[in-house]
Amino acid sequence: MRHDFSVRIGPVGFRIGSDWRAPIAELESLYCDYPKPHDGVPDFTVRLFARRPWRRIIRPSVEIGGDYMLPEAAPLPLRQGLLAAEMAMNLQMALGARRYLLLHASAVERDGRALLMTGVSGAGKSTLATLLAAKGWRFMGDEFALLDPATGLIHAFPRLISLKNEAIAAAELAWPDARMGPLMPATPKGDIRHMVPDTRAIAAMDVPATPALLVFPRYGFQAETRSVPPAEAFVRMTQASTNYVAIGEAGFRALTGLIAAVPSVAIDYPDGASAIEQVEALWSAL
Amino acid sequence: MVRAVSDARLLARALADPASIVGLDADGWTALLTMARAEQLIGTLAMRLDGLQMPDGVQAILADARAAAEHGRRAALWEAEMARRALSAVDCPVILLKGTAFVAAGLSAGQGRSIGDLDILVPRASLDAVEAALLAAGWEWVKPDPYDDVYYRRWMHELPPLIHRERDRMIDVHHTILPLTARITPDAAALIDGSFTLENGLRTLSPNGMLIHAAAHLFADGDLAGGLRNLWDIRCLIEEFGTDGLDMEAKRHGLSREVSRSLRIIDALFAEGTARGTDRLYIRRITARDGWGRPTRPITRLAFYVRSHWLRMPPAMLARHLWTKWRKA
Amino acid sequence: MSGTIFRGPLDGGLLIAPLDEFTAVYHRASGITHLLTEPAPQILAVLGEGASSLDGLLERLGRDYDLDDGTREALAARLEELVEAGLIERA
Amino acid sequence: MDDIELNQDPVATAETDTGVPSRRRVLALGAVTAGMVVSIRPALAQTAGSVLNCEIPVPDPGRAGSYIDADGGVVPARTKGAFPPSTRAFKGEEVKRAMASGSTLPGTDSDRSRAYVKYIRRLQRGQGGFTCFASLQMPRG
Repeated sequence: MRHDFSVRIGPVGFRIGSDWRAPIAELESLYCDYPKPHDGVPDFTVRLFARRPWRRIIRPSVEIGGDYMLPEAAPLPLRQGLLAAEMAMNLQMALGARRYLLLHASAVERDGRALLMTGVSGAGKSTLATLLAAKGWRFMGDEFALLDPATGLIHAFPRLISLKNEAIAAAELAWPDARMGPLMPATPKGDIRHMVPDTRAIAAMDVPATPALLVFPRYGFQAETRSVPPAEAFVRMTQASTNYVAIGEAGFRALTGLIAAVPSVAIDYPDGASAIEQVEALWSAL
Repeated sequence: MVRAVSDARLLARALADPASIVGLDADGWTALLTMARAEQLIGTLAMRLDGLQMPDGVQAILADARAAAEHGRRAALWEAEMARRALSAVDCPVILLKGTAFVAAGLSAGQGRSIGDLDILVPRASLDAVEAALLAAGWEWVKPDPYDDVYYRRWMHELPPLIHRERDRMIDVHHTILPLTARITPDAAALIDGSFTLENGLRTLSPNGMLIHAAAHLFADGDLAGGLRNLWDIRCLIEEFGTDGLDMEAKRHGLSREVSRSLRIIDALFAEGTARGTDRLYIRRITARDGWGRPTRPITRLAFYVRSHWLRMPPAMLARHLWTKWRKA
Repeated sequence: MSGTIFRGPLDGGLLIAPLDEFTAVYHRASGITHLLTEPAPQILAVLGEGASSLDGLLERLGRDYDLDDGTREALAARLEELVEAGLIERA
Repeated sequence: MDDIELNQDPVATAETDTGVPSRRRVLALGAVTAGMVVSIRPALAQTAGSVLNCEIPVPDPGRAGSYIDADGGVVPARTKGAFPPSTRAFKGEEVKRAMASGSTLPGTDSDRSRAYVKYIRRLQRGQGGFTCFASLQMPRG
């Protein structure tokens, strides 16, 4: 394609091709500290393209394509090209990943052990991960955690952190020196701004961690902690994984293994500070 | 160094002659893998290249593709098994078609093959009973639309698609291998008579029957989308069973032209043959894919798309069909 | 109906992970994971010893358990559920 | 990960906790209310929100031009009492709002919106808009 860029995030290599320069320039700048795909061969290809040639120029509209596609993906305006690229990369992971059990969870690490946080969008898993990282945890990812069925270890996938609405200001406060992408107001998901994970997160992205705690956070409620029964945790994780069914027996072994090995806890929290307190308390009780 | 190839001939060559990948650089590998995914041949490619020297990154991608194909094989066989159970009370032969048949019979064409819906062939006289049994066992109509339904029942060679409400898998129930509107009318009864029984009581077409079906589907029906995969199927069938009696059987179904075209194009794509005349156009269409996985040659594609409608329907009917669709849109 | 023989998956055909009152079962032939509650795991366990008719199954379950509401109709309904899920079949 | 409680032999599972038949206990055959088998289905639901900006046409392109009746069924064009198709596809977010709060879909009144939402709820895999609809189905938080 006319413009392209390759990058490796954790164990996964991507190649992004684009009909326009702008999204590629943004990716190059934000991912400048990341390595290239193993052996120069990406795991996934992503395409950002114009449906009709004139759409490159007149009201340019970015269609999303690649190795794996969903028929109903709607195009985005060119000024949201970076968002389109990130969505398309996530889509490849969600539909194409096979080597790891893909958990829709954020992850942070301390002393070689990983804390996984999962929940529906808005539960705060992304915000909590960035807040914990600001307190000294190693950031492993805010969207996907990769569980290796062969080892039971969690691999990091520290892609750009996608901050939404109020989370933008909160993250800027916690990470005043962080590098930020352009502010994209009024996207289909609200205001969005991408933040580059800290240097340590990128430098250590090839170091896996042993899962130690699985948390289901929920924002906007009085602080409360309750243990989640194994069957509920199991089912929720099958629904929080896009490839659980696709990887078959390996997925079953990996997930039942995870549920048996680590405590599952639901926490309701009214604000970030309480959540961190609750998480730290759970962690020290392990 | 391998010469840069800008279309899916790169993929065809890698399938036919796995050693041709020696010397591919990173960009060559990337293009090959991307094309293979776009043509739904990545699992097949992974099986063909298993054990060869290649970069670790490529090795890992192909190992994933093999695992995915194995999972797909299992799911396809299970869907066939569930159909078998649902239809066990209907007294008629149930013949697996396409990918599911290849894996159920353990054929080389099934190795690594991606398999979508379950396709079965049953005698036309049993169609109502089969439909009732499937509906009773949890399958539901995908498109409860009156026009489509009438259209299907009147003109198509299959029931409107059904989907299983628990397993989310589709089944296509055919009673012959080409639409009733097509100018060619294969002898479905003969295909059924010649079918082979598998251990579990399900059946597959005879090797020649499978080959003829693949050729009919490719050259007398669709717009050649997925053509490379179809041709690879045929190539595997020939390698495994030869072509004894093929001419005569193709003639009986009125598909001699399609079958011999398949053989010539396979020879050109996967061996040393040289394509001539209109065969070259077909090859242009079948290999219209670039290293980014994008479809190329839009004019050629459009021509074959129009042709596919032309083949399916007599002109007056095509006009009526397009008119109805247009009014609704 | 009363003469129907029910057959479970082949030996090694299931991976079983007890969770709590639920049991996760991976069915190898289909690649499908099922979450089961009582009495499904017990029925599968008995059928794992060999195919059986409804009455035979009732008797074998009665050997290991007190069947508080062990009517044939109830067991027939449970078997129907397992048949629909593809975990057992009518032989 | 082979040390987890995996038991490949179904025979040994009758007594799940100990692996040994112990005390005789009660087995309820009839007390099941909701069904004793739940099959895990592929999920795109939770994640699709972050991977997809999607649209749902009403009805899907395969049935373009058809009307939607009050129950969300697809009926022939100009059926009495049914609603004409939507002139534009709805954004995932719009549908989510309408389903969550009962607000109307843009450009519709409440009856029509209700019919459209019912149609969307009845979407199945293989129909246009299904994946988008599935992505809006949030599991219980």
